[in-house]
Amino acid sequence: MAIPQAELRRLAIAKHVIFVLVAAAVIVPFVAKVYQRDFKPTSYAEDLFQKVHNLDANTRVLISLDFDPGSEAELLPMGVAILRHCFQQRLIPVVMTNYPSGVDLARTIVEEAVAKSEVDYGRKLTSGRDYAYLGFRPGGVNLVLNMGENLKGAFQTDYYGKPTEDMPALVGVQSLKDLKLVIDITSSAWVELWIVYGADRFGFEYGAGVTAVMGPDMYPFLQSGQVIGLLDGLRGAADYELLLQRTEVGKLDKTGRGILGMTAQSAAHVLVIVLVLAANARFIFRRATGREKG
Amino acid sequence: MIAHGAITSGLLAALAFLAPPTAAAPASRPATAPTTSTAPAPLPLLDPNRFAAYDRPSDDGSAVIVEWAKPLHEPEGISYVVEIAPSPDAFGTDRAKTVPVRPALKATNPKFFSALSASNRELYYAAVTPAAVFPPPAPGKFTAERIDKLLAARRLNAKQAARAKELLASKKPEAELSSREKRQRRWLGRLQAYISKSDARTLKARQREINGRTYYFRLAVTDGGRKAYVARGGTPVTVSAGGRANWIKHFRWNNLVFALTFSAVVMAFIHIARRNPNLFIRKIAGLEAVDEAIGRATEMGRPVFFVHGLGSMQELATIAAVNVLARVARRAADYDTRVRVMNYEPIVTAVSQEVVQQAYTEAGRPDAFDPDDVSLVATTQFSYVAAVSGRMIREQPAAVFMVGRFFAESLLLAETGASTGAIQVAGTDSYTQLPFFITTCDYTLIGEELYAASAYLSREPRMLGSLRGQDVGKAFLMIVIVVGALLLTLAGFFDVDLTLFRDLFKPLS
Amino acid sequence: MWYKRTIPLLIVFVAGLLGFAHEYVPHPIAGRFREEVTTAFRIIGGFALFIGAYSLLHMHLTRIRRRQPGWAYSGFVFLGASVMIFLGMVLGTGPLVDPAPGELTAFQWGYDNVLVPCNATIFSLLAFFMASAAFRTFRVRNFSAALLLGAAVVVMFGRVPISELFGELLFGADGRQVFPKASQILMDYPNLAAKRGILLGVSLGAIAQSLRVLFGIERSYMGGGD
Amino acid sequence: MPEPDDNASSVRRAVEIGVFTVLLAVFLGVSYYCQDPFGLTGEALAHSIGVIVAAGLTLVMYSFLYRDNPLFKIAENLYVGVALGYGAVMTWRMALREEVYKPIFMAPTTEALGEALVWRTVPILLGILLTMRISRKYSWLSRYSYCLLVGWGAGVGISVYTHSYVLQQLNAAIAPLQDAVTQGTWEPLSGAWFLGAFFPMLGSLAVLVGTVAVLFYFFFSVEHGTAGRTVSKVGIWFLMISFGASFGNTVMARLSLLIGRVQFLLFQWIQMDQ
Repeated sequence: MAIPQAELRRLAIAKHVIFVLVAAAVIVPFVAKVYQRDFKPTSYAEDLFQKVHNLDANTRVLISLDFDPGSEAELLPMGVAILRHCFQQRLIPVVMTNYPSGVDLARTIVEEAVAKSEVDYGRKLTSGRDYAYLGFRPGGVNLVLNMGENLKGAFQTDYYGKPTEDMPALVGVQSLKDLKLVIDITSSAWVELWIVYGADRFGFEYGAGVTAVMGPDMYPFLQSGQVIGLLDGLRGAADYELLLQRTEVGKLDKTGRGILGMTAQSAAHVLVIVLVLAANARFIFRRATGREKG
Repeated sequence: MIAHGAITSGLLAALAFLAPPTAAAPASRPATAPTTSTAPAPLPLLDPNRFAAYDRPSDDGSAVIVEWAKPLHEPEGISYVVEIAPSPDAFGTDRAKTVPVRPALKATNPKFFSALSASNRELYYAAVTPAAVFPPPAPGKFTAERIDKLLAARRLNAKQAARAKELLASKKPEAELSSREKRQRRWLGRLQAYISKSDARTLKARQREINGRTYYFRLAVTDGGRKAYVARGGTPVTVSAGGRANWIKHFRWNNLVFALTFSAVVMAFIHIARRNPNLFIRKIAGLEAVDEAIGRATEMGRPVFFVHGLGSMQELATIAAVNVLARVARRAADYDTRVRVMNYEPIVTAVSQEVVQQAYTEAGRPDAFDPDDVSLVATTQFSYVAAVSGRMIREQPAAVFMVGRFFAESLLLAETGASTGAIQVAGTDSYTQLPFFITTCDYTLIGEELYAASAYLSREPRMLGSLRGQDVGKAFLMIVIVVGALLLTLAGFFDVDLTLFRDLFKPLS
Repeated sequence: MWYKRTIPLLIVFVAGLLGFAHEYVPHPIAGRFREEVTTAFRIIGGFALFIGAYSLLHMHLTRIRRRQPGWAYSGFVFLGASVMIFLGMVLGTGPLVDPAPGELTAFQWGYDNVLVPCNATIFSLLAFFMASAAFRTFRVRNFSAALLLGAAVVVMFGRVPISELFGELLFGADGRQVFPKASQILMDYPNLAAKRGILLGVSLGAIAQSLRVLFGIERSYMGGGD
Repeated sequence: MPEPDDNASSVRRAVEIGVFTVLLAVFLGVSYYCQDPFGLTGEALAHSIGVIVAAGLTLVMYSFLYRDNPLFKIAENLYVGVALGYGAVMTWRMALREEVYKPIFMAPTTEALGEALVWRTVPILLGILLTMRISRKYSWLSRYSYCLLVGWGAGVGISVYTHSYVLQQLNAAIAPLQDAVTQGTWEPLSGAWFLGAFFPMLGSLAVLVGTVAVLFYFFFSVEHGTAGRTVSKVGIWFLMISFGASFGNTVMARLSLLIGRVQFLLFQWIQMDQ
C-alpha cells in the first residue's frame, strides 16, 4: 500500500510543526526563567556522591573523561560537579581521557571546575599539586592494563608537558592498584572496559557517569556491585549538582547546567509523551473502527 | 666446650624454674601494685604446635603468612604482635622489628585459603610484607651531591653534571628566562624524571630482593602492657619463611575451568559443524518475513531496499547482514524484483556487489544484475541518512531491509521507510538502536537472532558451531542460576551453610 | 602464503596464548611482561591513529579525483584538516611545546568554536526527529510494542523532576515519589533482568569470537588478499 | 548523489534564497548587538568571534531540519575535516611525540637514549609496519603487528570476559530470594511487610525469571514446544520492557543535547541572563 502524495505532504507538515513545538518546549523555560530546583536525587547518584564525600582529604581520585563534544551537554556538567566536589573535600583529582577528540574538552572541564572552586573555596589550586590533568595516550584497553602496572610509565608527562614522576599530585600512586576510587564519565563502551580491565582486576572502587542512552545497560553492574554509583544522563548531573549545593547552602553558585536544564527537559518529555499517547490513541481508534490495518 | 654446655643447661634450668618467663614477668606486675587495679585476666596461651610461617600462596612473592590457632578464650582488648628478625640470633637486638598485626580467620579469605578445611575456621593468619618492615634506603633527592654520585657512576658526563648543577642552583623566575634557558630547564626536568624513574625501578627490585630473603618470626599476644610469646618449654618459638613468587593463581581456578571447558565445547561444535553442516538450529521466525516482503514487492512491481548501516566488514553484524543479503538477492532474482543496496563502507560495497551478482548467477539470470544497484551512497553519517531517505521517498520501495550495525541514523531511516508505507524488516546487534526498529518495523531480528538467522542461511560451520557451543554455555548458566537461587533460598529457610556452593562461582582477582 | 598468512596466524595464536595464560600467573615476571607488552601496544596504537586519518582523507581524495557527486564538499574536509594541522603544528606553541594551563591558542580556538559546536549540534538534531517519530511512527502494532512504549512513557515521565509535582498534585505530598519510583522499579527489576540476560549471552558470544580468532577460524579482521 | 528534491520549482528556490538572506541578516545583526566584536581586542575579541562562529555553525546544522542543503553539507564536511586535523595533531602531541620523539630525540643522557632504543625500537618498527596497511602492495606486512594486537586482545579477552561478565554476573544472579525477606519485617500482609519483604522478594523473583527467560529466548538449539514458547514469550516481554527503558532514556539523552545547544545559544551567544 503506497501512501498517497497528499498524505505524505500532510505528514511532512506535521513533522515541521512538531519541530517547532520541540524548540518551543526547550527554549521557553529558559526565557521565562522557570527553574525547578527542588527534587529528590536518584539513589545511585547519591551513592556516588557519598562515596566521594567520605574519602579522606588528599586521597587521589582518578577521573577519566572518555567522551567527545558530541556528548558534552550531558557529561560536561557531571565532570565539573564531581571535580568541584573533589576540591571541596580537598581530594586530589587526577584527570585523563581516552578520547583523542576529547583532550581539550577535558581540559576545559578541569579549568572550569578549578576556576569555580577557587572562588567557592577560597584557595589557589595549582596544576600538579592540587590536581593533575594527564591528557590522552593511545592504547585503549592496553593503556588501562599498562596503568595497572605502572601509571607514571603510561603517562610520563601530563597534558602540560610536565613530568609525572615527581609530581606531588601523584605521590603514592604507582599504579591503579594504589587508587581507592576511579570515576569514568563516558558516552561509550569505556564504562565497561574500565570495569573489565580496571576495577575487577586492580581492586579499586568504581563509579560511573554515562549518557542516558547507556544508563539502563548499567543496572546489571550496579546490582553486582561492580559499579558503586551511577550518574545517568543530564538528570544524573543535576542530581550531583543538587547534592553538592546542599552541602553548602547559599554558598555555591546556583548555575549548574544540569539543574537549569531540568525544566526544559521536563517540558520536552511531557511533549513527547503527549505526542506518543495522542498518535497511538488515534491509531488504536482507527484500528478499532477498521480504518487502518494493524 | 663442656663447661660452656653446662652453663647453658644451667641457665635453661634456671629459666625453667622461673617459667613461664614471659608470662610471669608481666603477671607479677599487678601483684607488686595490687592497690591500683584488680588482677586482669591472664593472657591466652597460644598453641606452639599450630604456629607457623610460610610463603603466601598464589602471590607475587610480596608477603609471608604467619598463622596460629585462635585461642579458645580471647579476652577483650588483646592484640597480637609479630617480631621479625633477619636471623635467629637477632631477636632482642635492634635488627629485629616488632609489627602489630590484625589477624583474620583463614576461612574468611577464600582467595588464598580454602574454606573447605575445618581447621581454617580456627586458624588465624596475618600477612607480613618484609620490605615494609625492613624498607630499603630511599633514593636520595636530586641535589648537587646526587649529581656528583651520578657523575661518579658515569651515568652523566662532566658537561651534563656541570650544567645540571648550574640549572639546579638558578633561581631565575620562569618569566625572565630566554628561550635557550627555558629549553635547558626542560632538559633538567627530563633528566630529573629519568633519574627518579630509574630510582623507582631500583627500589622495586630491592624490595623484591628483601621480600625473597628468609626471615624468622615470633608471635606474642599482648594487652598493651603485658606480652606473652608463643613458647615451648618457656622459650619463644621461632619459625622461619621467605616470600616466593608463585606460578599460578589457585584462586582463579573457577575462571580457568570455565574458560577452558567452554572453549573446548565451542571448538568441538565447530568441528562437528564442519562435518555436518545440517546441524540443527531452530528456524528464525523473522526469516519468513523476508520471503513475505519480497513477495509483496513482486506483486507491487516496486524495488526492495537493502540498507547496510555503518558497520565495517570486520563486524559480526555486517558479516551476518551479507548472508541475509545473499538470501534476499536470491529470492529477488527468482521473482525478478530489483534489489537496491545502500552502502556506507567501500569494502562492504565490494562484498555486497559480489554477493548480489552471485545470487543472480545462481538464479540463472547473470545478465539481469546491474552493478549500479549496489552502490556507495555517502561517506558521512548524516549525508548517508539524507541520501538513503531521498531515494526511499523517490523510489517508494515495497520492502526495506535494514540489517547490520546501526547508530543514531537508525531512527531517521526507519521513520522515512515507515512513512513510505514499505514493509520493513530490521536486524541488528546494536542494542541501543533496537527500540526504534521494534516500534517502526514490521519485523526485527534482535541481537543474536541475527547471527542465528545468518548461520541458518549460510550453514557456515564456524557460525553454526559456535552458536551451538554458546547454547551449551547458556544452558549451563540457566541451570546454575535456577538451581543456585532455589538451593540458596531453601538453605536460608533451613539454616544450612552453603558458602561453599557460592564460592564455586565467586570470581576472585 | 607462508609469510602472508601462516606466520600472522601463528602470531595470533602465540600472542593470544600468552595473553590468556599470563592472567593466571602471579609471578612478577607476568606483571613485568604485561607492562612491556602494553607499553609496546601503546606505541603501536599511536601509529594506528594515523591509519584512520589517512583512510578518511584518501576516501575524500578519491571522491574529488573521480568527480563523484558532491565531490566539491570533500574540499571542505581538506580545508578543515589542513587549517587545524597548520594551527596545531606551526602556529602558536609549535609542534614541540605544550600550552600552559589556561592559555588559549589558535588551535584550541578552532577546537572550541568549530569542532565542539558542530559535533554537539549534529546529534541534538535527533531530538527533533525523535519527537516527530514519536507522533508519526511509534505505534503499538502488537503486544510487544505496547509493552515497549508503555515502559518508555513511564521512564520518560519518571526521570524528569516535573513528575514529582504531578505526583503531589494527584496523590498529595506523600505522592511526590510515585512516578520516579515507578520508573526506578522498572529499571531495577525487569530492565536489570533483561540486560543481564543479554549481557551473559553476548559475553559468551564474545568469548566464542575470541576463540575463533585465536585458532585462526575467524580471519575477517585480516582484510582481503591471500 | 542526486538531491532529494532537485525538481523543486524555481519559485520555491527563490523564496528559500530570500528567507535565507533575511535570516543571515538577522543572525549578523543579533551577533553584532549581543557580542559587540568591534569594541573588543585581544583575547576578548577572539572569544567573541569564536562565539559568533560557533553560533553560526550551530544554526547551519539546524538547517538540516528544514531539509538537506549545501550549507549543512559544507558544515558537516568542514567538521569532519577539523576533527581529522585535530585528531592528527593530538596523535602527534600526546602519542608519537611522547612515546617516540621525546624518548629518542630528546633523551636527557646517553644512558636514557640507550634504554629508549632497547625498549622502543621493536614497538616503533611494528608501528611502522602497521601503517603499511595503507599500501595496497605491502598491506600484508601490517598483519604482523595487527595480529599481535588482535591475538593478545582475544587471549586476554577470554579470561577477563569470563571473570567480569560471566562469573561476576552469575554470582550476582544466584542470590537467594529470601535475602530480601529476612531484611524486611515478618508481619504478613502489613504495609511494612509488603514494602520490606514481599515486594523485594517479588523483585528478586522477577529478576531470576527474566534473566533465565531472556537467555532462553536466545537459545537456538531446540525447536520451541508449548512450554518453550511460553518461556521465550516471557523473555520477549522482559526484553521489550528493557528496550522501553532504553528508549525513554535515549529520548532523554537526545533532548539533553538539544538543551545544551539552546543553553549555549541563549546564554553565550545572545548573552541572556541566567
